[in-house]
Amino acid sequence: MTDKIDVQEVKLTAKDFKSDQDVRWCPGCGDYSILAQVQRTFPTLGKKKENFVWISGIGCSSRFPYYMDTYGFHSIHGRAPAIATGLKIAHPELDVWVATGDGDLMSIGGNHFIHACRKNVDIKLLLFNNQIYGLTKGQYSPTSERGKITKSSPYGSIDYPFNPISLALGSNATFVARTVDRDPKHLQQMIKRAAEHKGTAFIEIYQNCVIFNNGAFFSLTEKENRPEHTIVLEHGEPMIFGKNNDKGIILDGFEPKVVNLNDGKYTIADLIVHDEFEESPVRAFILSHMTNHPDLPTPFGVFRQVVIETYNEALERQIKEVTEKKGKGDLDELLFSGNTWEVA
Amino acid sequence: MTDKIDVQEVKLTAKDFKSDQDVRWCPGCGDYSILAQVQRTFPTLGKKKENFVWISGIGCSSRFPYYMDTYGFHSIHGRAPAIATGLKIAHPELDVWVATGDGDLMSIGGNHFIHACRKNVDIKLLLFNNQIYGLTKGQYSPTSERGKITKSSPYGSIDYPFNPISLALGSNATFVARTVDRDPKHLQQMIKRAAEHKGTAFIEIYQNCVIFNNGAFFSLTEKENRPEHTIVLEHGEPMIFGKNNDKGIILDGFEPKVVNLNDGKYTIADLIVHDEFEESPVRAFILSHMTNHPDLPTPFGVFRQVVIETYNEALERQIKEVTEKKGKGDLDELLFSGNTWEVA
Amino acid sequence: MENENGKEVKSLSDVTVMFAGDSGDGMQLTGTQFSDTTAFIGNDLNTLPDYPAEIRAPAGTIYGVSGFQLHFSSKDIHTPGDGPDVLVAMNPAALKKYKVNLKKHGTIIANIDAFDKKNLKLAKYDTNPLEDGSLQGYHVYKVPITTLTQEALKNTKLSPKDVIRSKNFFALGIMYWMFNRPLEPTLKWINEKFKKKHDVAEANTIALKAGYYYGDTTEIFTARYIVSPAKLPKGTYRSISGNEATAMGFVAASVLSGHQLYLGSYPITPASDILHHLSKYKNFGVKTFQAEDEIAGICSTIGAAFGGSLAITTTSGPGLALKTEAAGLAVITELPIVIVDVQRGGPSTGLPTKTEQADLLQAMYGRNGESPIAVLAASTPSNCFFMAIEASRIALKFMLPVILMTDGYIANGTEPWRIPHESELPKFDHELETNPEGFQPYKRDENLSRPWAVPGTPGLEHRIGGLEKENITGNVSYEPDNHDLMCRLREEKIQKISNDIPELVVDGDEDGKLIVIGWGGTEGSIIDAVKKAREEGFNVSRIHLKYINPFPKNLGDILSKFDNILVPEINLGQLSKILRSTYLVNTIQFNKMRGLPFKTYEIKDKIEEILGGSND
Amino acid sequence: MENENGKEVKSLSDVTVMFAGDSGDGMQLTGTQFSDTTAFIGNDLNTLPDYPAEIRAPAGTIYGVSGFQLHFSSKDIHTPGDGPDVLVAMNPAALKKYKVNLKKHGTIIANIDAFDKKNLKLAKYDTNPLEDGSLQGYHVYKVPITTLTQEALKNTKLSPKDVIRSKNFFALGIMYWMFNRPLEPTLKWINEKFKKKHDVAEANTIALKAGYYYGDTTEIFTARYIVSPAKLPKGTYRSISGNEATAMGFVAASVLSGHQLYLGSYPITPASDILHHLSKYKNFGVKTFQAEDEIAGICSTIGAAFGGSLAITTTSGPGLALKTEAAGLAVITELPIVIVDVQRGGPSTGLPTKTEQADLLQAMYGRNGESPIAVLAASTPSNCFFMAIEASRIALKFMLPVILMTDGYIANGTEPWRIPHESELPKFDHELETNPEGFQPYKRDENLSRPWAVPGTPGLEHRIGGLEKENITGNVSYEPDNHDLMCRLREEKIQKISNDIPELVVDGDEDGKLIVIGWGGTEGSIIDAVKKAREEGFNVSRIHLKYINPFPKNLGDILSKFDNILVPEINLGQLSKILRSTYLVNTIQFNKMRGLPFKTYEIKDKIEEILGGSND
Ligand SMILES: Cc1ncc(C[n+]2csc(CCOP(=O)(O)OP(=O)(O)O)c2C)c(N)n1
Ligand SMILES: Cc1ncc(C[n+]2csc(CCOP(=O)(O)OP(=O)(O)O)c2C)c(N)n1
Ligand code: SF4
Ligand code: SF4
Ligand SMILES: [Mg+2]
Ligand SMILES: [Mg+2]
Repeated sequence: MTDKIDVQEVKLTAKDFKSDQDVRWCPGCGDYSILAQVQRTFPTLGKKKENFVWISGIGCSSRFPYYMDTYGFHSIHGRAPAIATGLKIAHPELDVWVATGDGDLMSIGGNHFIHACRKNVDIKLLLFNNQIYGLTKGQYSPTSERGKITKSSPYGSIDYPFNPISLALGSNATFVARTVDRDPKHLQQMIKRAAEHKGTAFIEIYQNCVIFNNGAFFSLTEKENRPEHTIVLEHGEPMIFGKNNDKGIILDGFEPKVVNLNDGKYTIADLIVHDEFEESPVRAFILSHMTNHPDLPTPFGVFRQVVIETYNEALERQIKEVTEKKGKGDLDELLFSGNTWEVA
Repeated sequence: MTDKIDVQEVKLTAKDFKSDQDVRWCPGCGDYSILAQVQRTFPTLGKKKENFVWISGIGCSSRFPYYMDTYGFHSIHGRAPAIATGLKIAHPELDVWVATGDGDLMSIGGNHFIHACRKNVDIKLLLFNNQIYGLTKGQYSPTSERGKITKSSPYGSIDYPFNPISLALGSNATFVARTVDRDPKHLQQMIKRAAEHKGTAFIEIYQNCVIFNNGAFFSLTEKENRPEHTIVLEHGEPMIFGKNNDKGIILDGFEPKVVNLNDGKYTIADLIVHDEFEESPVRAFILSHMTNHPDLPTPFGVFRQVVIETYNEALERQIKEVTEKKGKGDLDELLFSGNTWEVA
Repeated sequence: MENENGKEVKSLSDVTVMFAGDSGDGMQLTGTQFSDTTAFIGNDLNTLPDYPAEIRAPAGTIYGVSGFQLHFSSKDIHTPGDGPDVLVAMNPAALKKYKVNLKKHGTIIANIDAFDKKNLKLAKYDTNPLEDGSLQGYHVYKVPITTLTQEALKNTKLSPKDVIRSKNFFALGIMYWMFNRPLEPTLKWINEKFKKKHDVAEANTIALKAGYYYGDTTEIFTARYIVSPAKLPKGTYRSISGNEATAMGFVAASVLSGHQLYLGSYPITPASDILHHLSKYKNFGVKTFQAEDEIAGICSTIGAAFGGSLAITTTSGPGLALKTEAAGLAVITELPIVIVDVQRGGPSTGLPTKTEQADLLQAMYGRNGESPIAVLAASTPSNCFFMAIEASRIALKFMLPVILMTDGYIANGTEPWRIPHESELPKFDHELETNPEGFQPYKRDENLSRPWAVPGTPGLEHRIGGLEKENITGNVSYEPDNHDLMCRLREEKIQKISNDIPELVVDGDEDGKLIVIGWGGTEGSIIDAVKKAREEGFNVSRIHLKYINPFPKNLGDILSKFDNILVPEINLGQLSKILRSTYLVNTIQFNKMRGLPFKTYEIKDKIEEILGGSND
Repeated sequence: MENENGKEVKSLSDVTVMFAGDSGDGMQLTGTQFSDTTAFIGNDLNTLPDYPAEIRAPAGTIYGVSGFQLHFSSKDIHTPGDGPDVLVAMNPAALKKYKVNLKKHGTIIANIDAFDKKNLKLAKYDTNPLEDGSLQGYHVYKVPITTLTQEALKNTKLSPKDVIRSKNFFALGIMYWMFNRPLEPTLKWINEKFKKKHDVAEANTIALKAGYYYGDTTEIFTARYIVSPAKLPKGTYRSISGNEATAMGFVAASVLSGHQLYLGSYPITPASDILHHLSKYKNFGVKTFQAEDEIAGICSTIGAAFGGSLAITTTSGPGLALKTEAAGLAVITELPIVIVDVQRGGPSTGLPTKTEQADLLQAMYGRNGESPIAVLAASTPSNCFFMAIEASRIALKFMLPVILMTDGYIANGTEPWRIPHESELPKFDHELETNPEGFQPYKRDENLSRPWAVPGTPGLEHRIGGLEKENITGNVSYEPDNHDLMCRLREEKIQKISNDIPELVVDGDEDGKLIVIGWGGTEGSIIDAVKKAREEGFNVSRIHLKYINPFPKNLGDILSKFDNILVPEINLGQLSKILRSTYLVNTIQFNKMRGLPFKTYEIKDKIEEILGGSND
């Protein structure tokens, strides 16, 4: 990444990233934490402030750009990845970030999402997943659990939810991670990791909507549940979890399985050692299917990070190659090319 | 499926499914074979002719409905799954089929595709994947290989392609299969399997475009290549392939690997036994990543089939439940409900 | 003027009150209760909710204020009132935001407990307006509503936070006392609503009564008011909002037509409530599909219509923009769908919670090619019910897509509605095709309507699509003359509808110096403005358009008989454009784009300006 | 009339030829070669390709016919000709399809080899038209083109199939002989094109020459023709199609403005060629992005414009429909983008390969809310170049989205173009904002244009978006008066453009009985029709609109000076609607929707009808 770092003369602080606009989320909304962690992390990235751009769609989460003292664009519903893609391709020197919601990215914006992943444009997608449509006052979203009772599903929704991590992996995303609003440190880590990735970086952030879906993630975030119901992925580390670090994950054929490290049957050496950088996405896909599984802990952390040429790099390379071969374009030459004739 | 079968008095034949319209594809186009196999398979399904509906978007492939003597709808680009969804939900007695192309379904229609998979609406999606935009005369598509030179990528495309099977699995599709225009029998089998599946059924059909992408699949379809470069998935069977059936696939950690059955190290018992019906999609996902892999054969057949309640079933169930509980709706009762008062 | 309990009782014919407070203060609920009770005792009424785009903006800020304006009367009224006579301000921001509209000598009931330093600052007040004399000329009642509520509830088991949440019922109680309304309807509602939360029910009951008794006993209120029932036509009434009426109208259309109702929709303010309402009516066989986006919403609707459903899709402006390509598909395939556009402030995301009428040209022309569509517009909350039925009836009879326009104001506003019986509703006359004999997909009847032959019908297998169709056979055709013919037929079919809709009836003289013509949700303001102008001696007539494409047959005739045509619109002159090009008549535009319905006086002043000759 | 080689040589001023055959017969290529050569020798010319929607419809069918019509002259001409003087029919279907347009006593060159039973049946001929006398009155030349080609190529190494593929060059050779054109340009082209396929190059060369010599030596052709060079302005010329000109126009605009060109697009007929051309110009720094759909196309364009690119998106009607929501975002964020709409037949998928002008109202009004956009329209293939520059210039100067309309006819049609030098091109005057001092995102200059402050510029960090903006500060604002103001400012800004575009110049008298007013791609037909009508003594004037929103300032004035206003359009009267509502003038509509450009005589007849008084 060093080629991109251009140390600022004045060191930036979180405050430099706070805009003059009043934050208008509901008191207690998980979005506050995400904003705070971004504002804390950005000064540590060693990048120029004026090169940051935040792009969002529509939704509570999409108000995000107003609160960041960077360039920002609060666009239309679902289209932020497409706008970000154009901006990044056209102006690769910029650091382009997208703030989006589960309706914005997974419902109306689904196509742009999977295509951004596929194309590996160097943009960062932060999904504020509260499993509900917040701004429109509480309809179920494509990540809501089946059976959810909401305004538009008074008898329980009959939709099966997406697993955003699986969908990203099915679209060949090169960086896929998950974190949660209530774990500021982990959130900061993931933001930093995404910032450092070259290529489309996707972070699913579990975010609590206090008004319309309060407690959706309490089984994963509250102290008493967390150790038994979640596992933190760490590259090169065996997959251990549990209050007493006494449980681990092994691969049983195609499926992950929980084993007890105390009953003498298994040792740490039997466990899956996490590998973020594996080229094939199949490991990450298997881990993604541990999400909300009745018998398995839900993983947090980086599921996958691989480095391949980004779309914007490829484009710049091609422009360079063609220009080297053909010479820099000359307008007169272009206009007068082909079959011409003179009239005297 | 028995509840749906309603044997026709007159037995149908392939001819009954041929419309009076001249077929207008280029001579030699792979679409002809797909049409023929559908027309051959449909009479064997034991369903009522008038209940079949073909819906398509725009593209060469999307001309399909005109040639079937069923109800048909040649709609707009990318939207066939959404139209099919509405039709099936509203009228679950119909057999709703979609004919679509790699531009139609994977590019502009990507969102409707992943949502149809997720929602498990009982519609059948046949993707005519020729890895090119045919109708618009040859631009690369989201399934074209990187580096492809086309009208819109004169210096080689810089897009990475989708793996449609992986994308379908990442969207939780309940039936996912692959076949090819040049293997009529296998194609018929897959059509039949899709027809019998309750839920969204997705078949990727490799289809040769003689004009703009001739030979895209020759390495998989031509006699000399086929046995070594492809493997046919059969439920309950070990994964064997090769001209002499002397190669097999084992799972090495997270990754499939080719082994030689003749060198004494491995026997058939070591091989992966294919299981179409496994609940978790991870096995199917692993197999999908064997596609176009330099060291692995490309799989054909059913990657996955699981049966869960379809969207349309759930909706009918819910209507029934609510009606049982509340009684059949009465208009006057509805209008006069709530706070009313009399003016005399 | 009577006396009761030592207080003066004044009789009024017409009052506007505004409940305003923080988003979390429950003002929408309070307003709704007041209006239900008011309807119940027989006043005519009209409401205007006004809430922020944020879900819960930070407490105390001006942009976090939520207001509910309500106009009630012993006469026939049609607007939520130009400005409140009484403003209930639960905090300084509410006072700041709505004082501008308060009528001269109006009344302010302020919750002084909320007028602390912090809140004053959030509301951008340098000094306390309750004390700095800036409210001189108004009747200001400073009531410690929070404290009084706490006091009243001190013996309940609720948490202090929950206690405070009951303060809106205290305020409501005061207003019930002031305007002589019965408590029973609200008490009944509380008991039903909080059936399972007994504590809350009890607290709200106590708070409501405490407010009422406070009005009765305290010294500060010197007068109370009586607004007698309005003389409304006989019948059973309910209060209804436009969105609810729209939803019920489609259910009625489904019952009347015998076609299952299908809704494919994607949530969007201010249209979502139609989806919410319809998803409750599963026992009517109504199928609602929350689609992945607006395009899937309309496309699934087209699929359902192809299959024989009464199929509709609901949205607002940005969603309508997304549906245009598919709407064109419905045009060329001549399938019956209804698209409901609940208009809001634009362009783009614009002012999502505010009202506007600026989607008319988009509805008329926003599709590629010559792609005519029938356009209807509802004019009041309850009129949405009838227009939903009309839109359905026309779509099915003429086999074409219909756009029904409403707007945020009538969608969220409420009015009393005399409930019609099934027998009073429009009749549907159209049939499904079932006969294979001589069947041709694009054979037309006398209305130019093609047969509706739905999948599942033996022998009618056929193909439709977005490529130009040969007339009669429906085969794909690139024939130049056929295309010209089909483009004209599609347009002509729209014009045929004019045989099937009522002619306009002029309100006022049939010729003269000035006619005011409006469309959609401005009807209330125009009616009242014209009435007032007439009362002041101005000779002005009025018509209102609910059918816009096609226009009623006699529109041109009517317009030709007036010297001046005033077209008030909440846009920059969209209907005006269409009138000018259709009839080559000059129009006087009157346009405000403030996210708000017209005030009666604005239109009345304009009328006077024209007829007073000062602007000719 | 001279004599040469025993054959008569006639001089003509004006000829239309049509090459027609199966999709696989290479007619587009043949036509292009003929037109390049014809341009090269100095005729004025105009072409109209006409190909099926299918890629390769089954051989021999009528819907599989591909035609290329070409009009050339020693005078200034503007249309592809009303109908051919000479029809080259490579098979019966080609004859069937185009005979209807053939001029009286016209010439048919038919490849009799293709007139076998099977082909006759496919073309729906009961008897062979070459033999049944039905072509009486035409000059019919029956040439066994296939056999002769096979004969000529019998010594080459090509497969029989490939040999047959050269037959179009044989036909071309005949035509070169007949119209006295040199072979060299085509020979040169063959050698370049098939550099790597030597066999093919050789075969085509032989076939071309064989055809030429066949004309020269055979007995059947009795005459050949000379069409002398036209008197065109001095300069260097090339032949250019509208799509190519559009692409080059944007490259020019990029060079002139100093902004990198960005194109976000999704392929669609007939616009795809602009994408194809621009993707070649990587060495101009042009970035093309083939998006996943039209919405991503325009959204990525908006992103690029936010970043400081000259950003454009290209599409046709259905794609424009999909872009409307995002276009509204560009309106409210006041970002400079250009949307090119190459119109085709609608509604819906309609007639994708045919021309039409029916997207005008969609371009003007097809967005939610009051969402005004600047609309320009190119009138000829080469005019696309200038209008692309103009669209870019206006977008950047006024900071707003511009729609540039072309159509399938001018996009695919070609004409000779005098190539301008850089110095002759329009100047760009706008600047990027870089100064943080006093910077406000929505502070406006005298054109009401806001500053273009792009990410990467230190100190100008700011946020824009789709919610209503406060004027000057650009903060989100729900203020009623601000919204009203902003809606009016956005409209006013469009009107400001009229100070920056040329006034209209009337072709003909400045007042009188009749003025013909057109827009976009109909200019050629109208020029020729008006010219012919004048030659026949009718006094008729003409103006043509290339700027539609806003109109040129003097349009109203001009219209007011004529008794009759004739508006020919390939739609049902869209410009007419706008003129009527804007100027309250009566218009005479003249509308054909046949997927084809107007024929000169159609408009001329209409002029005569009006001025002859038969229709008043
Ligand atoms: C084209 C369009 N369709 C619909 C809407 C209405 N809308 C605004 S936000 C939203 C969904 C919000 O949900 P999510 O993306 O999860 O964001 P959250 O509010 O939960 O953060 C919807 C449906 C819109 N603004 N534009
Ligand atoms: C809204 C819209 N955008 C673009 C097009 C142009 N278009 C028609 S078909 C097509 C892609 C065809 O490719 P594919 O789906 O792979 O089908 P194929 O022709 O290869 O069978 C495109 C871009 C269109 N008709 N409508
Ligand atoms: S509604 Fe939910 S997501 Fe939106 S601001 Fe409030 S708490 Fe946050
Ligand atoms: S262009 Fe390709 S896909 Fe289309 S009909 Fe021809 S061969 Fe088939
Ligand atoms: Mg959400
Ligand atoms: Mg394809």
